[in-house]
Parts: sequence; C-alpha cells; structure tokens
Amino acid sequence: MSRRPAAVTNRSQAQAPSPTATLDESASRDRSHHVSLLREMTRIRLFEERCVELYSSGNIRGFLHVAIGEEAVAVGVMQTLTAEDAVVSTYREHGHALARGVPMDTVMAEMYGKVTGCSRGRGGSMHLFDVGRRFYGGNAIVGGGLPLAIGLALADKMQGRPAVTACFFGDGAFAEGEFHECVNLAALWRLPVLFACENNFYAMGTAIARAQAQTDLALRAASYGIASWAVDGMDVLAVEEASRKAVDRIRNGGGPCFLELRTYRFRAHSMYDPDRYRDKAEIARWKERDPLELLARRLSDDGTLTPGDRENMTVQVNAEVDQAVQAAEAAPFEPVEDLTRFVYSEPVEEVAR
Amino acid sequence: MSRRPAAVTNRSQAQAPSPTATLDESASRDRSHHVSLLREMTRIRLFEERCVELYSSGNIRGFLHVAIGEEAVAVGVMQTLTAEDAVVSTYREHGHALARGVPMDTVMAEMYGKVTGCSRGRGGSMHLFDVGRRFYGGNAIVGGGLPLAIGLALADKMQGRPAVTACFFGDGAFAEGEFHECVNLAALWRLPVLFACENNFYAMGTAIARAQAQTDLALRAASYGIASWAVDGMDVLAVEEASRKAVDRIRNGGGPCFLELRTYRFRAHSMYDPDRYRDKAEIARWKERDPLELLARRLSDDGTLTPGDRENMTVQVNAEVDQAVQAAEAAPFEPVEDLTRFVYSEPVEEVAR
Amino acid sequence: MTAATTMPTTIPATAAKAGTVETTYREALREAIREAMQKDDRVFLMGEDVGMYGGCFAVSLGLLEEFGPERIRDTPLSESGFVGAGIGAAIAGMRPIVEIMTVNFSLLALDQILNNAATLLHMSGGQVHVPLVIRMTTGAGRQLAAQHSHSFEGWYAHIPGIKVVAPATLEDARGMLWTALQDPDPVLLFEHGSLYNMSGTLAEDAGPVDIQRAVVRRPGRDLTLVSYGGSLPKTLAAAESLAADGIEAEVLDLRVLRPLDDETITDSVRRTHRAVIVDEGWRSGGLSAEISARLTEQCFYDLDSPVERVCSAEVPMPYAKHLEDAALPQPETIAAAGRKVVG
Amino acid sequence: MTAATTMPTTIPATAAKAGTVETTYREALREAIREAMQKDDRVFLMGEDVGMYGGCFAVSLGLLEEFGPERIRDTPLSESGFVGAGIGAAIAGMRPIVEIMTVNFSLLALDQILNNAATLLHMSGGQVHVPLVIRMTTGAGRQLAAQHSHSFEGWYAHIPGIKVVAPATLEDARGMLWTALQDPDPVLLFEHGSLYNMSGTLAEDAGPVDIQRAVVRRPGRDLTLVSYGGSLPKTLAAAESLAADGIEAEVLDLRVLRPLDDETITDSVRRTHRAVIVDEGWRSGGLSAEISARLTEQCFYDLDSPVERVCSAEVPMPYAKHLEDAALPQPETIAAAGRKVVG
Ligand SMILES: Cc1ncc(C[n+]2csc(CCOP(=O)(O)OP(=O)(O)O)c2C)c(N)n1
Ligand SMILES: Cc1ncc(C[n+]2csc(CCOP(=O)(O)OP(=O)(O)O)c2C)c(N)n1
Ligand SMILES: [Mg+2]
Ligand SMILES: [Mg+2]
Repeated sequence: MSRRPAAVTNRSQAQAPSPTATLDESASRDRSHHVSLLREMTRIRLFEERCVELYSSGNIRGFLHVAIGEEAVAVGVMQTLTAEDAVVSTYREHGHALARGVPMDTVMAEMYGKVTGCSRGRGGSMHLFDVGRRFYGGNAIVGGGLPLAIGLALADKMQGRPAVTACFFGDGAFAEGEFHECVNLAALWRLPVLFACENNFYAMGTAIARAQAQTDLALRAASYGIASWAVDGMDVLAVEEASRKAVDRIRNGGGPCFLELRTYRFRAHSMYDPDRYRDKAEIARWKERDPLELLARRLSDDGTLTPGDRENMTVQVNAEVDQAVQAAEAAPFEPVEDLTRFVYSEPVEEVAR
Repeated sequence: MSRRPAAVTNRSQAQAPSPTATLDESASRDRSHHVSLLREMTRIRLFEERCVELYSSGNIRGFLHVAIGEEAVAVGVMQTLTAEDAVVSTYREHGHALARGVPMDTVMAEMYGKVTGCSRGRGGSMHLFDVGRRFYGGNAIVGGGLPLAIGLALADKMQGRPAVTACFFGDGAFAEGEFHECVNLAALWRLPVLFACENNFYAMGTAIARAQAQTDLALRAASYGIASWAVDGMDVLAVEEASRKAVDRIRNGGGPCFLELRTYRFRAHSMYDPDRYRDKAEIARWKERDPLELLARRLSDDGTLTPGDRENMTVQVNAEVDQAVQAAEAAPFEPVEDLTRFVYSEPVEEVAR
Repeated sequence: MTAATTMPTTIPATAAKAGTVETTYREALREAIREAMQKDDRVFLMGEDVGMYGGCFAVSLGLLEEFGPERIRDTPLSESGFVGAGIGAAIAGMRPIVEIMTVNFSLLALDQILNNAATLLHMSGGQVHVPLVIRMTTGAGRQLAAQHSHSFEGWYAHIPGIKVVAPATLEDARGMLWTALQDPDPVLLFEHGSLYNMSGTLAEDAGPVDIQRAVVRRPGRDLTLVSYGGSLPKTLAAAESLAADGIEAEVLDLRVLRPLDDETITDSVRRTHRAVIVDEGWRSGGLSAEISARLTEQCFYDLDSPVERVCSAEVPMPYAKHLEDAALPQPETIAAAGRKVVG
Repeated sequence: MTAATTMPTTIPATAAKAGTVETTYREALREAIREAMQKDDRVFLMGEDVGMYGGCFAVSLGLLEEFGPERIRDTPLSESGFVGAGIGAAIAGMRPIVEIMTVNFSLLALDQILNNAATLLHMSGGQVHVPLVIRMTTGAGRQLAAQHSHSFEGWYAHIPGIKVVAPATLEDARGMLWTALQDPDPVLLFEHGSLYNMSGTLAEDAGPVDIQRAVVRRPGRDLTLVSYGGSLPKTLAAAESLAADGIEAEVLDLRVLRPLDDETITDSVRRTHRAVIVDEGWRSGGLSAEISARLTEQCFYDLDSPVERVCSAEVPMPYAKHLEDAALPQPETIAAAGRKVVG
C-alpha cells in the first residue's frame, strides 16, 4: 500500500522534522490497525446516518450537523492522541466524540435529550462533553473553542503534564479574530496545541474563495511562525501520519502545529440547509474519494478485508447503533425540577474536587 | 539628497509596481516641499511638547498619549492623501489630526474640553474628530478603528468615489482579532484601504517580541495576499515615498496595501507611565534618528535651510501654539444643560442631511 | 425626529382597508428588505450567508438573484469586522442593513456596537452619524441549546445611542425596517426565531410603521400584560385563558425597547392598576426590571398590587424540550401571574 | 458552597482587633494577589501589561520580580484570546486571575465570558467547572471619556453562571480575591478606578471575606441608600449631609452584584420604608432597575414612597470635567433623592 507522502505538503517556515525520524511506521503497517480505522469511520458514518433518520422522525431536534464524508479527519487525528491529551471540538462533533471514545449510547442519549446523555440532555448534538475523556465539547460559537484549547494547553504546560490539546475547527472559523489571537498566543508561548483545521471548503453556503483572500490556509498559518501542513483529509492514513508527526513535534516541545485537513461534507450543512450553493458534480467528484471506500478498497486490494468482513463490520456497527437507539429511547428525561441545576457548581461537587 | 530606497522593503506576495513608474518624484524633489514637511513635523512636536506641559499644570486631563518621535509617520502619509480621502486614527492622534489639516486651535481647545474643540470638548485627546476633513477620530479601543476604516472604504467604493481610507494603528493592535478580520475583508473585497501600522516596537510596556510570535509584521500582512512594505518610519521622505506608492496602487484598483512604519516613541506611553520597561540606551539610540533632526540635517547639508531659517520656523510654530493655547483658554465650556445632546441625532440635523 | 413621527401606529391586519395578501413574518421581512433596496440605492444587506445560501433562516432568499452580490453581500465569519464595516459604511453615506445570524454571535461584535456605533455621535460632538440597521434573530423555543437561544434585546436596550425594536406582527415585520433605515442613528431589529413561520394576512399596500410607540394588542380593564416579540402570541393566549375566567387583560406590545414608550405603558396601568411583564430575557437586570422600576416611579400610587414579572429561568438554555419549555414563559405561567396580581 | 460561607461579614477598619497598617485600595488588591500566589501555586495572573509595565493602574507592580514571567504573564492585545485561555486553564486545574485593563475592553471578550465561562457547566450537564477570576477596572471620574469610563458591572450581573463582586473598601479589596479563587465558578471582580488611591488602615491580619452578603456601612432609620463600589464614598457623603438636615439614612454596600443579597436589602427597607438606589451604571435596564423591581416584589406593602434611582446620565461619558461631573451620581444628587423620598 502506498504511503502517499504527496498528500502531506509541508508549509512550515520552521524546519520540519524528517518524516522517517518522527513517523510511527509500525502502527500504520499494522493491518489490524487499518481495519480498526475502517471500523471507527464506519461507526461514525452509520451513527450519523441514523441520526439523520431520527431527525426526520422527530426524535432528534434542534440543529443537527453531520460530518458524513469527513470521518477520516476525526479518526486519523484521534489515533495519535493519548488518554492524557485533550480535545476541543465544534458543533459538528459526533465523529470527534465517537473517535475519542465517548460511548455511543451516551452520545445517542444526548441526541434524544435524555439524562443518560453525555451532557445529561442539556447539550444536544452541538454540545457533547466527556470530561473524563478530556473531551471538552461541543462548541457552537464558530471559533469559540480555540481560546479554550490554548488555555487547556497552557494549564497542562504550567503543570508539567506532557499532554497535547487538539482543537478542531473549520475553514470558516479561520476568518474569526479569535483564530488570529489564539494562534499567535500559542506560537508565542509555545503551547502544546494541535490546530486541526477541517477545511471542507465551505462555511455554510460560503465557499472558501468567497471568504478568504488567501485560500491556502496552511500557508497562512505558517506565517505565524508555526509548523504547518496541508493534508489529504479523505485519506485516513495520510491524516494519521501527518497528525502523528505534528503531535510528536508538539509533545517534544516544538510548539503548536497546524494541520489543514482538506475534506468535504457529503451532505448539507445542517438539516435545515437545502444546499443550493454547491454544484452536484462537485459533490459527486468528492464522493468518489469517500474516506471509507478509499480505505476499504486498499484493504480489499491488499487482501486484508474480504467483502464478507466488510459486511460483518457493518452488521456489528449497526447493532451498536441499534443498541444505542434502544437505550436512548428507554432512558429517562431529567426531572424538570432540576432545570436550574448546573448554573452554579453544587456543594457536593465542591467537596469532591 | 539620497532617495534611501533601502528603507523600503517590499514584502508583497503580489507583484509590486516598479518604483520609477509609480513614485511621484517631483514632489520630493521640491525643496519647499521638504521645508513644509519639516514645518509640519515641528508643528506636531511643539504642539505635543506644550500639551505635556499643560498636562503637568492640570489644564489638560484624562489620558494623554504623545507621539513625539513618530512625527514622520503622520506627516509622510498625509502628504499622499487628497481631501476626498479618509483617515481613521488612534488615541495617539494629535499628529495625524494636525497633519491632516485639523486646525491647531480646535485641537488645543479639545484638549481643554472647550466647546470650540474639534469634538466640542466631549472627546478630549483621544477622540479628535473633523468630519469635514474626513478625519474620523480618535479611537481609544485598540484596533477599534480598523472595522470603521474598511467600512468607509466600502462605502466609497460602492458609491464610485476614488477615495482611499488610511487607517493608522499600532504594533499592539496587530494582535487583536479585528486586525485579522479586517485585513482579510479588505483584501477579499479589494477595498481602497491603506493599513498604516505604526510599529514603535512597544504596546504600552510590552515589547513586540513579547507580543508577536512573528515580529516581521510586513511579512505577516503579506500572507493575506496584499502588497506590503516595511518602511523606515523615522525618515519622512521614505514614508512619503512608500505611502505614495501604496496609495497610487490602491487608488488604481490594486486593493489594500499594508505599510509597516518602523518608528519609536521618545516618551512614555502616556502621562501615567513611568517607562520602566525600556532601556535608556535604546531610547538614546532611537533619539539619534529623531525624524525632525534627520530631515533638518539633510536640508542644512543641501543648503535648503540655514540655522536662522530653522530658528524662524520654531518661532512661528511656537506662536501658532501660543495662539491656540490662548484661544483655548478664552473659549467657553459647553453649557451643562447640553449634556444629553448628541446621544441621538437632532431634528435640525436630520433636515440638513 | 425622523419622518416616521407622523406615521400612524401599526394597526391589526383585520382592519386593513385595501386588498390583503396571505404572507408570513419571514416573507414580510423579505419584502421590507426588497422594497428598501428598490427605493434607495444606498441600502445594501451584508452578513454571513445572506446571499448564496439564502439567509440562515431564509429571510433573504432570492434577493441575491435580484440585486447581485454587491448589494446582497456575503461575508466571512468575522462578526466584529463586518458589523464595524457596516458602521463605517453608514458614516460614509450608505444605508447598510447588517445581519447577524443569531443574537449570541453579536457578542463578538459588541465592542463595535457599543464602543463605536452607539458612541461616535457623542464623542465626536455631534459630527458622526451612524444610520445603520442591524438585524438579528433572537430567542429560544427550537431546542438550539445554550449558545443559540438567548434573548439579549432587552440587554441591548441598556445602551444609550442605539434604538432597539422587536417586530411581533406581520405589519411590524413589514414596516419597521424602512423607518429604521430613515433613522439617523443605529437601530437594532430583533426577529424572534419562533415567529418566522407565523402566517396571516397583510394589507397589500402595507408599508412603513412608526418605531416609537407601544400599542394595545388587546384591550382589557383588569390588568395589563406587557409583552413584545416572541412572547406576544403567548401573552395573547394567556389573556384568552384569563378571559375564560372572567379576567379581562389588556395586552401591550412594546414594539420599541429603547426608548421605551412610557406613556402608553403608564396609560394602561393607570387604568388597570395591575401589571405583569412578560419577557423572554433573563429576569435579573433584564428589560422586565426596567419596566417594573418605571412603573414604581411613574405610577406607584396607582398600583393595587406589586408588579409581577414572567421571564425565562436564569439558566443557559437546555436542549431537552421539556427543560426548555420549563425555562420559558408559557401561556400558563403568564396566566398564573395574571391571576396572582388580580387575585 | 465554598468555605467562605462561614466567614464573617467584612467589618469596618476601625473595629479591627489586631495591629493595623496604613494602606491603599491598590496595595490591598496587590497584597491579595501576592498572598494567593504564595498560598496556591495553581494561581497565576494574566493580562495586558500586568508584568513588565507593572499593571496599567500599578496594581501588580513588583509581582513580576517576585513570581516571574510564567505566573505574572503579560499578554498581547488579544482580549478574547487570553480571557478564553483563562477559561481553558481554569478547566484544566489552574486558578487563573485574568486582568482586563478596563471594562470597556471586556466587550471584546464577552463572547468567551458569556457563551463559554458562564455556560459550560450547564451545557456539559455539570461536568465543566470554570474556577476563574476576572478582574477589571470600571467607572468614570477621571476624564477618560466615552471609551474608558463605562460601568458595566451591573450589566454583567444579568448573566447566570457567573458571580459579580465589587469591593468598595480596603477590607474587601484585600479579602474578596481569595474567596473568589476558592469559588468553583467564574467570579468577576470590579475595581472602581477612582478608588485605587483610597487610603486608610487595615488590620494587619486582614484576610478573606465572604462574597455573599451586602452590609450596612452606616445605620439609619429614615431611608435606605443602596450603593456599591465607587459610589459608596459618595453615598456616605450624601448620608452625612442628610444627617445635617436631621434625616438618618442607612447606607448599604451591596458588595456582591450577582447573586444579590435580597435579605439584607429588604431587611433594611422594611425598617426604613424608603429607598434610593445609587448606581454609576446607566439607568435604563441597569442594576438599579433590578433592585427597584425586587423591592416592589418583596416589600411593596412596606414602601411609603416610590423607590428612587440615582444613576449616570444615559450618555457616553464626555471628556470635559463639568460635563462628566454632571453625568455622574454626586453626593448632592443622592442627597436630593433622599430628601425627595423622605419628604
Ligand atoms: C460566531 C458564529 N457565527 C456564525 C455562526 C453560524 N454558523 C454555524 S456553522 C457556520 C459555518 C462554519 O463553517 P466552518 O468553520 O467551515 O465549519 P463547517 O460547518 O464547515 O464544519 C456558521 C456560519 C456560529 N455558529 N457562530
Ligand atoms: C482593546 C484595548 N485593549 C487595551 C487597551 C489599553 N491600551 C491602550 S494603548 C495600548 C497599547 C497599544 O499599543 P500599540 O497598538 O502598539 O500603539 P502605541 O500605543 O504603541 O501607539 C493598550 C494596551 C485599549 N485601549 N484597548
Ligand atoms: Mg467548513
Ligand atoms: Mg506600539
């Protein structure tokens, strides 16, 4: 299987570490690892497809943003993080949460607004949290997670922990002032932050060229004096490789890194979006590079995965999704008397802290 | 006299216009023009030195930020603007106002809080306005003038006026999110904006290297895809030359330009500042490049200005300052009953609009 | 004052004289933008996804095709930048309509709104006028959770130098924009998200309405229910249920949150001697507090019982429907407060 | 609740038992920071010019030398970025003190304060605690004009999820910070610019004070003057001048603006039956409105006259001294309001 190094373009002004020195070749050589990548992406895909159905049937409400087509980004990056690392995400974060290990049934229960949800039903699709897994949400203010992320990294650094904070955000968020402030701060203070920019070429209906004077985001990020790479975000192996390189560098005190993960959402921005602004042919072209199919084809080409294996995987994952839906449906709502809880911390928690 | 082209470093990614084609050589060749530049800088210098005295004597209150040492920036840039162009400034803007042609006595009256002041005494040192001269203030939120400036430019462009908006701001403002948003917007929409960054290497007590991960601001600005130059901001001729090049380019539809005008404030940030953070030797070194003395030396070397001429100039300018002080002292305060005026527009003005 | 001062107060659709059309709040807003764009070429609309996408709540759908990308101007995600650009453009002679998708995001632009738009006229000694209109969606009720459900219009009403309006009817959705555009000062126009689909009839020749007066939407003698925006339908429903109990509530629609129309409010309360204020904003320090304080100041001796407030629970809005419902003013809670002040 | 619940209410310096020291509000704030840094190595101070410059109002002068640049951390001009970084750092186990130079600039960080700091605990279903303290300078009186003179502490008090405190005395300047740092939720601490030079004596062993209760700073039977922060000295002066007329005013110092200590306020008003609220914020929709509304709700039948408010004129603050003076609450205007409610 080819390593596709061309998929990673080095935009760093600083000198990049030699790929052979910093890449963990063994992991990606491992066939079972590749199968697990496919399984993770499949979990996200099938979970989100089910969510779309459940939205249509009215079981899920509010805003629902799925990342179908972008699964390789979440799964590739998460491979390179440890349990001590932290993750900050967006409102399009089911994939990040699942790939980070947030149990599917707590995520589904959250979609249902149930008390068993990972945010007790208070957050919904846009606000998945799991502090035990250092998954700090779920932020629906575009760019709003960036300052949090540099703060988490600052605290880790000041407390001498070797953790890295991965912060996901979109091409749209790149235009927000907070991006500028945070990349500069991270670079200035050499904070252990991975800026994982999911460039899906649109912010709602606005194509990147209509939002950014300079659309080469990796180049732009490099101007802050940080290491920066553009990556084929449809190729989970390329994402993992680039992210591992970046995370190693960060963990070794190399300062923050920026990854421009070029990807595409196959569906509309949200369930409200009639998707008037994209060319059908463009969507079709990107679908040819479906990250699940890309990997599956490789695994079938090199004999790792038979059609039966793939079928089995789908069945298993669908069973997991079914189970999550059943659990969510069976779960209770939070009592309405608890409405005003969690505005301020509760005494019992204070004692436990 | 040497043209000092080395003082202008081209940082543009875009192709820069050839200097010979776009620079207005005739103006800077004109000796009387050079004398007028010295006079303008002297006006600012002596005005501000007087303000410092008046602050100590309690006639001026509030915050007072002088730009002593930075006069070449204001004077050089203003030479290249027409009456139709617009200016947006900062809280360190006496020099910008005076060089723009706001009468000294209205500026001094404003410092005194008198109704004859250019903002009727409501603004004070930080909020000088003269809409008739398209001088839109005087903004004391660092970076706060940038969005205004791009809006002025947008309106000019939409209405087919050939005007350029010059926006002054500091190295400190460069770190604000608004900078990022506004440069991108200006570049994206090719707005006629001159971003005139007064890099005096400090934001209050914070040296630029302690605030910016990448201190080459012209390089950083170029990453937005706009033409960008670093300029010796102590050399008024270099400033004028660079600004003329930039303004011509902007006026001809070339999109926004960025000038990093490298300068230095000889005095503390404000009258409250004990200036603990700068090395005395550093200050002394920069004072050797006093923009007034630099130009005066040249004019004396090439025989344009005799010591007597210089002395005369000082006397005349001092007389202008004296006159402004006398007028300010004699002027009335606004009646206190008028306190709540100008929160909303008044009917009579509405009719006149 | 603006030309609008002489215009009649908005009247219920049922009283319309000319022919009527079926329309929605969303369409009425769109018609208002379209008309303004046609009548005045200084007017343009700017904001995130107002063009190609058609507006995040489809208000501006079709306008890009009609007016082109210069005047229906999509922006990057740069709230402070483009709101400030609207201020600058207004100063330099345009009449911008800036759209902020949701009131929560407006916090990113609050520095520009407060420190510049609201302040420039005063600190320039009367020189710099900012004839800008900013539209935003406000309010909860659609399970959008804690970062998309706030009601800050009352909070904005704290700021001198701006005006704040909140259309609650088709007439006002159709008519407030033009009047706001004629105003020489910044006007913030809040559209409640739950009203976009509200349908009804509107006079064919519906046009500009004043942005100065509150109006009585339902007359009554026993108590005054003060309301506005997305809470108006709920308050009218509460009045119906009170009527079933023989309590006749007068329902006021504030329409304009800054400056408040004290006269209409006190006129009503002087007649009914009892008041309940309904405000989807948080209670503490909200608009409801201001109205209560003014009633104390202006008609203390007319009040037969303490002024009551029905507001949102002081929580960031939860996603789950039962919790969101419990957090918001509802016809039942409004009616209960009405019974309390009467009882 | 925090350990502070059991702590005594702050008491006037004159009653101090141990030895006393001469100090200023500024020094007391500095001592509080210093002590917190010494006692808890999770505490650090972050903001513009807190280090090399010594703090824009010299509060943190000398701390850089004592604690080094990691813990006295100068930031670039990036209010949203570094306030948000403080939130993140608090979540991950630090106890940051973030300084925003002046409340006006905090608008640039309001999205982070409201949409994140105040909201994360709730929208995470109780998981994400934000033990953050944000300090800022507030208020007018120094001719700093329209972009440096606001009083937004009352406006901030509208936001559920945060606490808002305003030290008006040396004891509180010295003692509120530590208690705020022990709080598991975000606390905003507002220092009035006109108080920094206030001097007086403080107990040598002055330490933490509660951040829950309002206190009576001057007892009186005829009316209650409710005040806080920079208005407290003016209100006490007004009480003296009323006393000269034989009117005994009770002066309350709110200390904590969110959550308000209703009990102490209503206790006093139930005794005096009359109230004037003094608040440097703008009047419409300010904190003064909330207190007035609550007095109506909680002691309507105890009130002998309508609650009055003395606030800042609703103007962006002008530079000229005579106009600024006229815009602000002054002892004379406070006393006049007092006479009005008594008279
Ligand atoms: C501050 C802010 N502005 C606007 C929005 C509305 N909005 C939600 S998602 C979105 C597009 C974001 O695009 P991008 O960052 O590229 O992420 P993507 O949706 O493509 O994953 C917009 C405009 C918001 N949530 N927050
Ligand atoms: C948003 C904001 N933050 C902080 C301040 C306080 N402040 C005033 S001037 C200044 C330094 C600005 O530095 P720079 O932009 O380099 O301009 P200079 O003063 O050097 O001319 C600071 C921090 C402010 N006025 N506005
Ligand atoms: Mg995108
Ligand atoms: Mg500077």
